[in-house]
Amino acid sequence: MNLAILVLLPFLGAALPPLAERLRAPRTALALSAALMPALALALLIGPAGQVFEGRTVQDALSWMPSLGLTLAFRLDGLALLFALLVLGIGLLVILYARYYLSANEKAGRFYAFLLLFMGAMLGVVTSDNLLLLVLFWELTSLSSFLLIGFWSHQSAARKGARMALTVTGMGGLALLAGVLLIGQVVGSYSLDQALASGDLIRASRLYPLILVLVLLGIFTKSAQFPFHFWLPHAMAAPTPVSAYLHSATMVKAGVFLLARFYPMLAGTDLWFDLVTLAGMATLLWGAAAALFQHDLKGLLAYSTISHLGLITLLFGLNTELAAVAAVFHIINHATFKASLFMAAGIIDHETGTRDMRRINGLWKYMPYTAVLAMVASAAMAGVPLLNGFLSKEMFFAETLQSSRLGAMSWVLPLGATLGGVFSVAYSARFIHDVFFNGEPVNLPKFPPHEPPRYMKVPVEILVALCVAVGVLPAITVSGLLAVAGSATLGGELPEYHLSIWHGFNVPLLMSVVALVGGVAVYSLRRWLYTQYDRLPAINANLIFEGRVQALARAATALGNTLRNGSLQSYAAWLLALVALVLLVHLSPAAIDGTRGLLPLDGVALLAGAMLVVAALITAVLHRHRMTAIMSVSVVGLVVSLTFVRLSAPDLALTQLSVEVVTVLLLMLAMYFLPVRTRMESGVLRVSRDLLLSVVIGGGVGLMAFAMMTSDFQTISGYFLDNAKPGGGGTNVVNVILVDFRGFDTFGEITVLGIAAMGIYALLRDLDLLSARSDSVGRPWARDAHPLVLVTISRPLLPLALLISVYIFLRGHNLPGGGFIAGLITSVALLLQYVASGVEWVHRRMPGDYHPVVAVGLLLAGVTGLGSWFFGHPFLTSTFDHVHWPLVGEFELASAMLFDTGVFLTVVGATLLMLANLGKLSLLDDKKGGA
Amino acid sequence: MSRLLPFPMLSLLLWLSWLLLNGFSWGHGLLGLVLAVVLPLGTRPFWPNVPRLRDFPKLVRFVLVVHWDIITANVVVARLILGSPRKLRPAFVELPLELTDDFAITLLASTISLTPGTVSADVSEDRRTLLIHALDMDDEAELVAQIKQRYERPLKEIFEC
Amino acid sequence: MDQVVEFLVSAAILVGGVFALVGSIGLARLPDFYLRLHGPTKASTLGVGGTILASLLFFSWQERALQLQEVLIALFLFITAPVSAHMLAKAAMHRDLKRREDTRGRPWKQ
Amino acid sequence: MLAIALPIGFGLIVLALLLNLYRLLRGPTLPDRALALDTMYINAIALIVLYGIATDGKLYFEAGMLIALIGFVSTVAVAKYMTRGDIIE
Amino acid sequence: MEHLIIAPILIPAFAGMLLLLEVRERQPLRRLTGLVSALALIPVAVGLYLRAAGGDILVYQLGDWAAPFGIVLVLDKLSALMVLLTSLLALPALIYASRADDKRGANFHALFQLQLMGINGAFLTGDLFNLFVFFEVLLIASYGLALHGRGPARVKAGIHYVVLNLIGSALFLVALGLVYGTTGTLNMADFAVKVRELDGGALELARIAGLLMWVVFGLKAALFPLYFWLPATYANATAGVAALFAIMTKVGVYAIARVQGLAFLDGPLAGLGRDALWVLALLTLLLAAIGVLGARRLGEMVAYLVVMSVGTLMAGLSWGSPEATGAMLYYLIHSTLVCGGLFLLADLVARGRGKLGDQLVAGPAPAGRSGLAALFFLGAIAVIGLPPLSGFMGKVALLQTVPSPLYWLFLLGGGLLALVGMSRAGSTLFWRATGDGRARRLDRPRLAATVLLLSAAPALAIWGESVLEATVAAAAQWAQPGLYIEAVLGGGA
Amino acid sequence: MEAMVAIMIAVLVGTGVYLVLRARTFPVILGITLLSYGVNLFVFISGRLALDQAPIVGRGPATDPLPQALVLTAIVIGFAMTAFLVVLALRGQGETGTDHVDGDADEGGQR
Repeated sequence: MNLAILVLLPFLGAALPPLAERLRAPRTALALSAALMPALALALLIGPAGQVFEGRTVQDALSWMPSLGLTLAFRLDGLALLFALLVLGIGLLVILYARYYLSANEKAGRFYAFLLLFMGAMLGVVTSDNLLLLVLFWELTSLSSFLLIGFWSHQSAARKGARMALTVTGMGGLALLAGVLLIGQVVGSYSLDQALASGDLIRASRLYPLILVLVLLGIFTKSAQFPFHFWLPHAMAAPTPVSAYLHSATMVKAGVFLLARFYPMLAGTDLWFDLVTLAGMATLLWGAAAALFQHDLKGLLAYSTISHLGLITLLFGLNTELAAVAAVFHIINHATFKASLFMAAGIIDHETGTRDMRRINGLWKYMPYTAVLAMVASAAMAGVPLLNGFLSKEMFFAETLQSSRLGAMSWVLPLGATLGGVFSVAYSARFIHDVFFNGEPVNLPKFPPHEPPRYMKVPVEILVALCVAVGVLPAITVSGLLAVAGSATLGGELPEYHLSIWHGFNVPLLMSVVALVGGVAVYSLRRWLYTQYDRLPAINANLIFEGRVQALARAATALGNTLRNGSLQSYAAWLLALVALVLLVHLSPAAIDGTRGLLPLDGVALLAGAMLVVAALITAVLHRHRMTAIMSVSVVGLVVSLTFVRLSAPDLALTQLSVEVVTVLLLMLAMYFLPVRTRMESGVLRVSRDLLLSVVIGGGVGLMAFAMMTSDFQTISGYFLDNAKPGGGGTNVVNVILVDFRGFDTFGEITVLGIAAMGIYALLRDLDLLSARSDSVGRPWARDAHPLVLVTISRPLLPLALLISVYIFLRGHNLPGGGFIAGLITSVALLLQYVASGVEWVHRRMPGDYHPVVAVGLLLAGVTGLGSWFFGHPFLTSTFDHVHWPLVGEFELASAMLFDTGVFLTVVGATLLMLANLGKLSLLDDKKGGA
Repeated sequence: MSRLLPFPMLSLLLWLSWLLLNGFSWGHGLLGLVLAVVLPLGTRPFWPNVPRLRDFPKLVRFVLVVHWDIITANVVVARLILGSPRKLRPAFVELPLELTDDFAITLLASTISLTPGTVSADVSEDRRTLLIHALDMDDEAELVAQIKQRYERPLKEIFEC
Repeated sequence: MDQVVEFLVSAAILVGGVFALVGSIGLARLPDFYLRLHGPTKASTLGVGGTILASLLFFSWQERALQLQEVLIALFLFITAPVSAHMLAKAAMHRDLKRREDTRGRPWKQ
Repeated sequence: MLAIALPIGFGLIVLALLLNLYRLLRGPTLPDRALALDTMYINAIALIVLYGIATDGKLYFEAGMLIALIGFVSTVAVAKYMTRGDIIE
Repeated sequence: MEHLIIAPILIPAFAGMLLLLEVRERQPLRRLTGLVSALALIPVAVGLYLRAAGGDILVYQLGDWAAPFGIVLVLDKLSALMVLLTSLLALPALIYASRADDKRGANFHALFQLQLMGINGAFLTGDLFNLFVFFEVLLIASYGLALHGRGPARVKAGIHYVVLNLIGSALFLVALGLVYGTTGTLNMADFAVKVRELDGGALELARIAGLLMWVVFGLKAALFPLYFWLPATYANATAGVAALFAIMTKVGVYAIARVQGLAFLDGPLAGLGRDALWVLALLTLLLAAIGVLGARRLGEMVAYLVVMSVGTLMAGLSWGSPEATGAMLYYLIHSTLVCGGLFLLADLVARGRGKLGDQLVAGPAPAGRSGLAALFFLGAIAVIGLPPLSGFMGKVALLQTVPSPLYWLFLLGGGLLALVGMSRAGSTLFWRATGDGRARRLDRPRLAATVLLLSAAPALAIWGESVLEATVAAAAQWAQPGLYIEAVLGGGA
Repeated sequence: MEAMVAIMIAVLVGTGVYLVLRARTFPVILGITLLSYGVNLFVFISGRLALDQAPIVGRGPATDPLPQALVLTAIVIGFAMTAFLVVLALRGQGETGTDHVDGDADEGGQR
């Protein structure tokens, strides 16, 4: 029998109800469709259950992510079986109950789907044989319970309750994950089997305290242990079937399940005792006391649940085998009576329209049958003899007496236990007395209440019957299950214990009596207690939690806004500061090797350098006078070009010069729409910060440059010099590198140019810009748009420039020049036509859309590159040959030329696409102005 | 002829430039020729009014005269610049134009700017007057006459008649 | 190197340099914009001309063949330099820049 | 002789460039600065040509030619901006 | 010669060029071209991955010039994986954008294709300067795409994005200058060899070169304190573009991994800047988680999630072990696809809410609420790292391989903050709805694209082992730079 | 000579950095331009300085051609980027009414 299928069934089943709902199935059919898979699973459980009762552990594993240690391994031992039965059994009852609970206009399909998801997750938790798988299902229970609690999402309380539950249990889940990973580290495997067998190893590990704390965090949050209990009462915003399910048999039980599961692994140390017992005791008392003061029926049950979970936790904490068995037993008992109580509460809510116990009174008269059921269940909760709660509580009292870990303080445990019992009796009494007696109902929304539909009571009846059966005949009903579950928990032999109603007169019985009597007494003092309680400041965990979260979110927003303050200046400063830091830390004057001889400095270079420095500084200082700044930048560009001339880089000089012209045109175009001056707006502090950054980075880069220039190095450049002519067919090595050796760079680079042009075109489309109506000194613009001299000179200049372009282009392969520079010259010549004669004039004479030019250029370059494929060479492999033409003589034909033509066209197309469209902007503006 | 060579002068200029750039060889001669034909044709639309060259020798003479003027006047201007600026007698002069062709006017304006001591500052909208700024002017009439005689007349003869 | 050629080249260089400098001095010291406009457009053209002449001579002699490429620089400069002067003059007039008080005639409104 | 003339030539032209820079700095008006820049371009041509002589190579001739051919376009653009604001209309 | 290697660059390149040629703005034709190209990339990428998975490192010598002289493309498992991831992300993103968003500005499809070209080029190239070029290709295209559409917020974010990246490009050039100036080469493999032989001043400069590269790549990857541009840029970008951008930060991560794996795993500069990256990554993780919590718009939240994933990844990478890198790569695949899907989802939600858009305030429920809510739930679970989806697997893998308490704390704590943030967001958007919004139906192709991306989360969980094995294998290969160097410098394929 | 070039680079990078940190798009554009100059020179000098050794085959000693090719590429890319930034600045002006880099409409319409 495949356990994986068993776990899978509810998940599969989750698909059915929405499907049925879509098919407009009646409510009963919907419920049946939901119940189908869990019922099947329950039936399938019978087989393996038999094996378990024979003392075997059924295991089953599928591989999933072995590298992570995550396998789909399942095991069914006694403990798992017990929980599987609870999960499936109570789950089925809840489905039946929900059939009647949910009103016709609610999305029952979705509800069942969520419920089944949750059921599957829960089933997964209890049957996992792999620690990671366990965590996986564990988190799934949090997630699906989030959906269930928030089912009535239109209610604020439901949303907040769901979020709170998710946050708290999610946090626990993360801690558990960390704990489990550490266990895996210690054990060397995530197999539960191995981990259970490695208890000693784990306890001896250095990591043990950390593991324990992390795992307990997971457990305590899940099973609502103090101080993480606060989410549970707010989860009551869920529909009652959900509460009945989550808070009796499943969700919160996952925590205590894990206590049981990990018991062999982690228990037995003093640390375990201290942490678990303390938390359990605190929870037990706090929950019990708080339950008494709840006026909300479900609130009372919620706190009682917390209290009982504390009880179970406390038992596990005691570190004795008997206590662990008692804990397991109480898990069963609590599941039965608490589920039935929630259902009863739901019925009452359903029939009266309220859950406020101050209004619900005297229901005995109206719904006696339900009253009986509820009273029996409450009695079980209170630990009244002949009911199941009594048995486990007895064992609990007995175990608290056994512990001696606290030494002289050991009496605290039984005292606390008794006190918890007192409160437990008191609130149980309240549940019975307040609701069913205590006069007449007060102002009920629905009046008169009556018994619920027949089948709505069935689940309650079954559960109550179980309470009684176990309470009266424990040996027959539950002992077998308890035995296998207990032994599975302990991971070995069971201690000797007796499940019987009568153990003779002993201290635990005395404690029970005290609890009963005391509880009744406390209940009779309730009015006084309530008034005392009301004087206490009201604490609404929901508000506090939500407030905290909101405050946190606000703080997060604030912190985010502080860092990400929307100021480019600060972002850039961060970036540059990082660079400055790198330079300050790692750059030292020692970087200067000085292995290379220096070149002599001549006066021309010195003065030119000084010019550059002055011009750059002018730009920085006078940048607010924008036109001046543009001109000083031009000077910088000019000197840089001259530097290239001086330092043996003719190609660069040519490129720099022509780019310079285009850039100035660009800036002048932009200036028409931008303010002419920049306002003074940086404070002294900011200016000094920026100056500091500039000095550090500028100085650092300069120092590095000097260090580099003055040291020798080995380079690959010799290869280029040697192979340019024989391999690339050109003598201008720079050009051969550009179109051949590193033609791919160039291909990328012209693509950049093309994309920039496209992007600019896109940016300029339907751009609304206000152009200046007058110049910076406030004068209206001159009338003469197209000065005669300029227009006339520009005409012959076009063919001349084209001629030069051809010249520069053709010689590029062998001498400085090439496609780029030629392209830029052509662009400038064409732009001059624009400047001289205007966009409209030019566009009457040539097509104005340069997209195809860019495209053709890029395609030409690309296709040239592709061409080499046909000769079996990689992309961009060049070929060249010398052709002898009659008359003309030797003529070199190189595929690189074709590539360079692509470059040329792209440059022309892109430059014009950018600038001509920028020029058109004002045209739009004029038309707008004229209209 | 005019369809193939709309601007013979331009074509010549292009061809010569090509040869200047590349040095003379048969191959470049041919290539230059091709360019000299193709480029003007390609840029034909940008030149709506074709200036007609009437007298080539006169053009050559004109060019030589201008060059001579540039050299001589440069010395004069250098002295003016290095001397005391107070002595300068700057003036704006309006030169009535006889030329009507745009190209010719532009050429005149350029010539005036190129030759020392004068800069053509503007052409009136009706293209009848040229505004000239002179660095140091004795007599307005003399300057106008000199320009007209030395530059405008030859240009008129070269391009118009 | 032939003494005569070297002399001529040197002379051309010096002439070019001097005129370039004179033009720039004019630009630097003349009192108003319209006057300054004369400096560069005149002297600098000859300044460049001188160096170009030097270059022509030098390379022609060096290669033992007429090297006239540099003429193109002069050609282009002669075509373009007046345009920039013209345009700048128009800009100055548009801005109504101060001119020396004793300037005769008036600039045109733009 | 050339060995003396060349440095002097360089010196004269660099001096000219510095004077241009002075004018660019001084202004006082925008056309002044533009003019200074234009002059710088022209002087740069002279510098490049001289450099060609000095290094006995013609590799840099194109740079000079380029300035002569298209350098004025930026000046024109600046001038046009000053008169019309919109340089391409 | 294996021409397929260059196909991931050339296919989108040619598609982009053809799109440029199409001047009549026939949108259907443009969409078709773009989609065909994006579709074609997938089998190509799969084919390449299968080739690389064989274990050989394939080298494509552009122009038939051998490394280190020419530029080479190198296909190893890591680069093949990244290319495959890109192609898987691109198609849904493009489908989504092709519904209507592509008409909100010019040249969308061409920019999109060229962006893909740039990304693939950056992944494949084996040359540092070529990497710079492809960075510029992908950046300039991303500028165009980020600004696609209109609106002041987009432009403002765009200016920040562009300026910072321009500074970044300048820094990259400085680094490249240092690289060449000290080792005399640009080929990554050759650089890796030569950098090991440096000493003295050259070594010092090479160290700075490496650190500057980290800064530049960190800017692309959006590490603290360099991520500030990202939330606004991504949140304001068109949905399909934002989805594609999910891979952009990973380019930075990849670049660091690539250079580090080749040059700085051992030798005199072993572990260069690793400590700093580690600290910055953790800070990124934490601050981004806080950002998720504090986000006021869903798009912004997802953008912060992207940053968070970067912190997670960088920390994993800077831990330095091949195992951690393998886990990191798995997480990278997961976070890229899921974040991409969430960007689309955010847009779907915004569309259904009218003027409110994706602001996290109560408003009308978006059209198709329950479906969107389910998707959101799924995506949130995945991205936070809750089971049973890919995020959980990725986190577990990272936690297992990076046994640092600090990392655990930050990763798990960050997950918790994200959980709180996302549950608030989801409950505000889908639960606190004040009545149903406009009755417009969800656009099916858009929904399909979103689902396609988000389905990565379950898919990566179900077939997690295969993926993890693949990433671990890629990391193992990555950790042996000798293989790469041998393949590139030893004659090539 | 080396020191001079190093100083040039330092000043260009320094002024570029300073301007990039200004609050208006225009100085930022200038800053990027200056920064590019400086950085291009930096890459250029990574091939070391050489006088009169243009990398043309057959003309005697030649300097390292590779950095020159790289810088050429960088110049063109830099131009493309600058152009984009300029137009983006215009777009910013158009959409936010100010040329502040953060689009803060502090003085919308100021001209």
